[in-house]
Amino acid sequence: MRVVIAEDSAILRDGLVALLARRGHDVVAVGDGDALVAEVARLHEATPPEQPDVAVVDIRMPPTFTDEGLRAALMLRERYPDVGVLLFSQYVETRYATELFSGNARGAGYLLKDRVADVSDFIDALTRIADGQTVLDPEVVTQL
Amino acid sequence: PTLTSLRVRDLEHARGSMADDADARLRRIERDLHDGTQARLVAVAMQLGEAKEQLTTTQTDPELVDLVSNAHASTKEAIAELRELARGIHPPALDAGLAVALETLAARSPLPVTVDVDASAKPAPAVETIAYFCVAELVTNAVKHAGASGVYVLVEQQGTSLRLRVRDDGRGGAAITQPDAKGHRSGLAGLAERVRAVDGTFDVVSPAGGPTVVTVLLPMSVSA
Amino acid sequence: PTLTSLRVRDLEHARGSMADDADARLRRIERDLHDGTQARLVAVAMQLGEAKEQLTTTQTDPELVDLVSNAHASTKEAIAELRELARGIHPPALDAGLAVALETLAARSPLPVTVDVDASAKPAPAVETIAYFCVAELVTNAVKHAGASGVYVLVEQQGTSLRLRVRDDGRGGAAITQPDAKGHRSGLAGLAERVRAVDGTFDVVSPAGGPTVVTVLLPMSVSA
Ligand SMILES: Nc1ncnc2c1ncn2[C@@H]1O[C@H](COP(=O)(O)OP(=O)(O)OP(=O)(O)O)[C@@H](O)[C@H]1O
Ligand SMILES: Nc1ncnc2c1ncn2[C@@H]1O[C@H](COP(=O)(O)OP(=O)(O)OP(=O)(O)O)[C@@H](O)[C@H]1O
Ligand SMILES: [K+]
Ligand SMILES: [Mg+2]
Ligand SMILES: [Mg+2]
Ligand SMILES: [Mg+2]
Repeated sequence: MRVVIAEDSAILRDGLVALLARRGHDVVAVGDGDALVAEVARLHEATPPEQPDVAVVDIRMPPTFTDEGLRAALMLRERYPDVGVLLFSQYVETRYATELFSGNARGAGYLLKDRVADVSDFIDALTRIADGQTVLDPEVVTQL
Repeated sequence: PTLTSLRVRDLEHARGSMADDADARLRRIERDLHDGTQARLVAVAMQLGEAKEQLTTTQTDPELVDLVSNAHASTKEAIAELRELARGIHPPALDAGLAVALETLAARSPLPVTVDVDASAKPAPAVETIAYFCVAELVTNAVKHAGASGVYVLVEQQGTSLRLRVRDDGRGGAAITQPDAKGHRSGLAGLAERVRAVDGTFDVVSPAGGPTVVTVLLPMSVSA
Repeated sequence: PTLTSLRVRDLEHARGSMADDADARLRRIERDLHDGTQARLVAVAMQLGEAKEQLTTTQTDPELVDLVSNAHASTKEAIAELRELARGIHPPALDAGLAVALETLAARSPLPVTVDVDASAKPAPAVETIAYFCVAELVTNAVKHAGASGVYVLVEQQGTSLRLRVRDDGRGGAAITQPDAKGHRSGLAGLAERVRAVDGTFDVVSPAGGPTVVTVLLPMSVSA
């Protein structure tokens, strides 16, 4: 898979890159929402196009540390509907999950960051999102 | 202005800066935990998850597998525990506004909670925090004590005040109890004190048989 | 009593309960972090240390050794970082009193710091906290800015006040600067505001060439 990661915490970003690279995936990583949108656009315009299969997007990122990841994710869904999006957060914020899934839940997911601790399950979830399936954290399921 | 009225002005200023400082400090602590310890622990859990998977496929020394599995499990528990602790310090959803935070609170509640927040009301951050913790305690009370089938939360601006109303259809009987011998205030008494400290009002109507309606008025800002 | 004097009494009460609450909340957060997350992480670090030793003696898969070593190192970093964070929230040594806390602070400082605390002075917990953070910032300033060879800290009761004096033999030039455009106060300005908010006084004497003497008067208790 080709994966784009948007995560402002360097320690997590590096960890995710290492984890995915070790399993042979193609990974690029950025540190905020604007950079994510720019990177996906760049990959699309490359010759030949290198469209990512899935983006892993942290919610709280610079500059305001509120919901820039969600904003960027929604923009990706609109402009590049074939790119899967996994929102990846330390907390479950119901409004964000609802916004991500409103309209079309194909190829969208919302997971607590903890889930990366079970590495194969996490990679499996990413693969399913890349295939157009929907992935929901059990904690989100309880809330919706 | 008289000496006493100058004193009032000074005290109002002191109170406002104290409230804002305390709120900002708690927000910063939550942010530091989130960006620091929580992020590091997720990274540790990720590495241990990898190590565990490798060990279980390639290795047979059960003691080693146990050590790594236990460390993995404890790290995941530490993450979950720290998340709850951080939420109690300052709910991160509040950074996105009272409406988002209250919706998240409602969704986490075991009872159906309807939240109606006037989005045009923009109280100061320290006031949003007080409002949030009022609703959190009142919803918890409804769950614990009321035997209610639902809770209704209304937040709206009323002149220069923010008005909260939390209503449940349970058995009634809510009352502000006196602090115990050690001076420990229960939930409602603590809220009432905190609200009055910023010139707000806290009003409980809860006849036997219910319903329970708590109405809280807060100033839009505490700074003088 | 006039309406205004009643208002003064209410405001003094509100301010006192706000200060005490904020202090108690920070103490509780520190305690929770210490007893919860820190304790758990120490256990994880021990397990990983053990796993690492076993791996390096019995195992040759370098990737696995790396994973466990990195997890071990990150856990130790998380513990150290969390300890610093907790100390900034509420220095645990303060629970044993201001004298112990200031001696601990002095011992950690890169400059020789002499601490002289009148042990019979028993300020309220919230006042001890303010006093501690005043001394901490003033000692930090002496280290950062003064080029001093030593710092002398005196804490004594004076009537109903607690009097702190922090003196360094450095180059002088300390000044309370105005908040910047974003309203962010620097160390001294923040302290001065926090001290004044409880009716204390904050006085800086720091001629060019030194020495720098900062004198702080605090009430023994903030509660009215
Ligand atoms: N919504 C409610 N419906 C019925 N009874 C209530 C309700 N809220 C509170 N009460 C009653 O009022 C008492 C006081 O509530 P309060 O929140 O002050 O304390 P608590 O919930 O018992 O303890 P704490 O909040 O400290 O955990 C409760 O013990 C309960 O008997
Ligand atoms: N003990 C001292 N000796 C000499 N100069 C000092 C001393 N303390 C402070 N100063 C001067 O006064 C200025 C203001 O100090 P203050 O503590 O307010 O800010 P800061 O230390 O520069 O930044 P911050 O405290 O926010 O980290 C300092 O920048 C420094 O120039
Ligand atoms: K619910
Ligand atoms: Mg982030
Ligand atoms: Mg209660
Ligand atoms: Mg300073």
